[in-house]
Amino acid sequence: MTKQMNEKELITIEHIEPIVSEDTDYNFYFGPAHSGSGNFGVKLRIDGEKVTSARADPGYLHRGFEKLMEYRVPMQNAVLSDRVCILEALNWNLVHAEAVDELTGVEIPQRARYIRVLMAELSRLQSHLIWYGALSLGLGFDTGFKMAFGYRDYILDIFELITGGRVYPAGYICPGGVRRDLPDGSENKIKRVLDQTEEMMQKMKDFDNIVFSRRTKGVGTLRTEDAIRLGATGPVLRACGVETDVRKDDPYEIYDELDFDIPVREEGDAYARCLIREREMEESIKIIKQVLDRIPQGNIREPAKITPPSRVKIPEGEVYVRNELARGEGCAYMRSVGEGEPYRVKIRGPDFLHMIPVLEHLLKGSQIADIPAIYWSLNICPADMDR
Amino acid sequence: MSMLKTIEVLFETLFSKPMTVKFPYEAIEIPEDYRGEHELDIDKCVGCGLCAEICPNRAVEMVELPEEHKEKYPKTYPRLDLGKCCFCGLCQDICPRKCLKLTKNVFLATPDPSAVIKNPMPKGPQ
Amino acid sequence: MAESLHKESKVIEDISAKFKITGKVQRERRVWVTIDKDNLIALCNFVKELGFEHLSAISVTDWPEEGTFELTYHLWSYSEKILLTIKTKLDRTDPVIDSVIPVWRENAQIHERELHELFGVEFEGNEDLTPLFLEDWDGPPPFRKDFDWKEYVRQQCYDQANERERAYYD
Amino acid sequence: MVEQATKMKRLINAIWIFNWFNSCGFCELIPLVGSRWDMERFGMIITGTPRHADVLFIAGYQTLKSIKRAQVIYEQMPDPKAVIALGACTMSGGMYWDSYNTVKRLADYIPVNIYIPGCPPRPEAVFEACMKIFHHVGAVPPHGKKFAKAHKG
Repeated sequence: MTKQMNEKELITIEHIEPIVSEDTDYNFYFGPAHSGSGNFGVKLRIDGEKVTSARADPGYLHRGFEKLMEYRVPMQNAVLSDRVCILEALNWNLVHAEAVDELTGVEIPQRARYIRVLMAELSRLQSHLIWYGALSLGLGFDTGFKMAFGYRDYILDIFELITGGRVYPAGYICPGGVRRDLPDGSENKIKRVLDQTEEMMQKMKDFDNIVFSRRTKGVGTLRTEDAIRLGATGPVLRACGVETDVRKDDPYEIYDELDFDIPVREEGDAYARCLIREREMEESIKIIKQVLDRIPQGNIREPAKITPPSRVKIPEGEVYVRNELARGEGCAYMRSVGEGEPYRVKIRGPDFLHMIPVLEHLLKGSQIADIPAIYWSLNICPADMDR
Repeated sequence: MSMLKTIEVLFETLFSKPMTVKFPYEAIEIPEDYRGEHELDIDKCVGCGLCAEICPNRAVEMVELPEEHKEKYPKTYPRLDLGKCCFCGLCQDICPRKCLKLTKNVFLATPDPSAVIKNPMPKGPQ
Repeated sequence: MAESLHKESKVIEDISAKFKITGKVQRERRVWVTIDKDNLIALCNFVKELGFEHLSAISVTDWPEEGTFELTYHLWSYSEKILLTIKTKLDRTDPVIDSVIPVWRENAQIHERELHELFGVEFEGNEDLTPLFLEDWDGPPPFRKDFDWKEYVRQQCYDQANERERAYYD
Repeated sequence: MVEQATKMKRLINAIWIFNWFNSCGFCELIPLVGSRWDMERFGMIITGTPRHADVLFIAGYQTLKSIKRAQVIYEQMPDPKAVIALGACTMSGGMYWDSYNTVKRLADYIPVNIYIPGCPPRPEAVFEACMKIFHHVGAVPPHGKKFAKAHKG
């Protein structure tokens, strides 16, 4: 059978052209539908296994948040404000409520301040649990994914008990205080959930196995001056050795009366960011316990009744609020000219800078296999980037 | 992680109760003031329209009742469009007479969107 | 509260020594400074040396009656722990200002790119002002005050005849 | 009509889902997939590509940019398919009714089999909707002007 083939058809090694280096250079779209977060794409230029350049492609969730707030009164804006970043709704409620409170200059009752910090810290805790679940899903470690989202559900039961909604508190932290009082018996329910979260964090430490640390150690390292130049904030900056936390440097609500410490690490790689977030969960639990012991009695909202939209007036002025969210520093600039609706609201979420400058900087020169580790170690949420 | 640790965690989770809530047979208890489907007590309602004014999604609209109830309920009453509603409960908090209440019912799935409009109906025998 | 404001007023003295500004201390850790557009870059370089190395946000407020855009640069200093806001005004018809990229690299670049797309402000010196959020959007810059969203949405998506969408036409 | 229903009947015990969650749905999908509600008890599994999916979960508002991808995903899915739209934003624009960049009615772009009001809907409501749709499947034509005519043919 082989004899009939003449020499021409025999393919010899020399006939196959060698793959020249520029052929291995191609585009790759790190697709919009991720398993771990909202929709966000990165255009990668890849040479063989290495990413040569990355360019973020945002805009899937852009709904023009800042202008929507110009059409609504502060109470309606409070309901709107927890949809800025869906994973930490109450923290964004706090940012918006503080901006309006500083403009109106109203004196918040002390009990409302304590409840606000309690809910913000619970929201930070569940946001860190989402991060842990999304990162382990990205690394293929499904046990951590199922466990983290399972334990997060207990915190959602607390939200449901206190605010009436599982995921969206619907403006629970509203301008003037909070919308509802803590139902009685919620203190020990919260304590039980904290014990369950501690039990989960103990498992998290047991799970700190080779796969997890091997894939994140030395990956996506960010130097300190790059971090500050690119605008990284929060855990990403604390992982590069800068000891800064908005709750300590620019204290708001009652954070100056609570004692908690800020975890800081030097390495600046994905593993350092993971360790920082685990330590931050312990700090949040410590804060919640302190707040639970010291909640005073009293009413919960300065103007107890909701004033109808036609008679709401925000005094003239401008204010800039900075809060420490789970992801970093979330800020809001609010300008009012004395009408019921704010004249201009500028919201800047931490992920606006984490997902475009920092992510593009980190992905450049990394391996394809490390993309998920870098991507989810920044704990990104495209909703507060696109706004 | 040493092998002993793995076996210990294995047995620990093997014999502990799974955290799954088997939905159709068992369900977690929804707390008292959960923000679910609305319920309007039409006798107490005075038709002031505050709920229609505060609603961020414009889901509440003040409409008259059909002919046969007009003489008993002359004013305009809120019609709730659950397709637009974000279940924030602002209408429940602002109502001066406390006649609009959000219940615990969440099973509202419908094939056609017009079935979720809740027209104000008197709670009569019919 | 008042006695601890010396740090903030010291910042204002340092700046007003070199530049013609009107500054005020709103509360502790909040300093607001207004300057005209021409020596904005010189002021930015100066405050960068003062320690304001984190550019928190750049925002544009649109004043159609005055015909001006008001740019606000919010800067945070990790060492002094103060937030300085620099405000400048620029003409609304041809909003051109030189970019602060030389001072705050990529952080400023992405903020300016967003403001270029949403307000139409031209930043000289910023090469990459390509659209950021919107894909093939040919309308006016959407965040300007004269582009009313309610009107736009009523023409594009809703019709008054539909009984359910009547509520959107107040 | 009938043959479409029989095709869908095979779908009932193993429902492979592709989720195109824009923002709200994502934070309500996690409890569904997580171990507390665990939708895999019903054979509902999240697949990576639309090619393997029978059901398309669309949740949250869709911007003009993301609705293009959603349509491409809908066309990529093999034939016996259903679309479940979660949340008020798919029915009527919901909270972003006056936003210039969001899609107000999902039915203009993708034929939707069942809507679940709620912002976002609870996991129980999502399970109940899946039960509803898969027990009398085929009898319900997909909602949507453009596609309803095609369905009658």
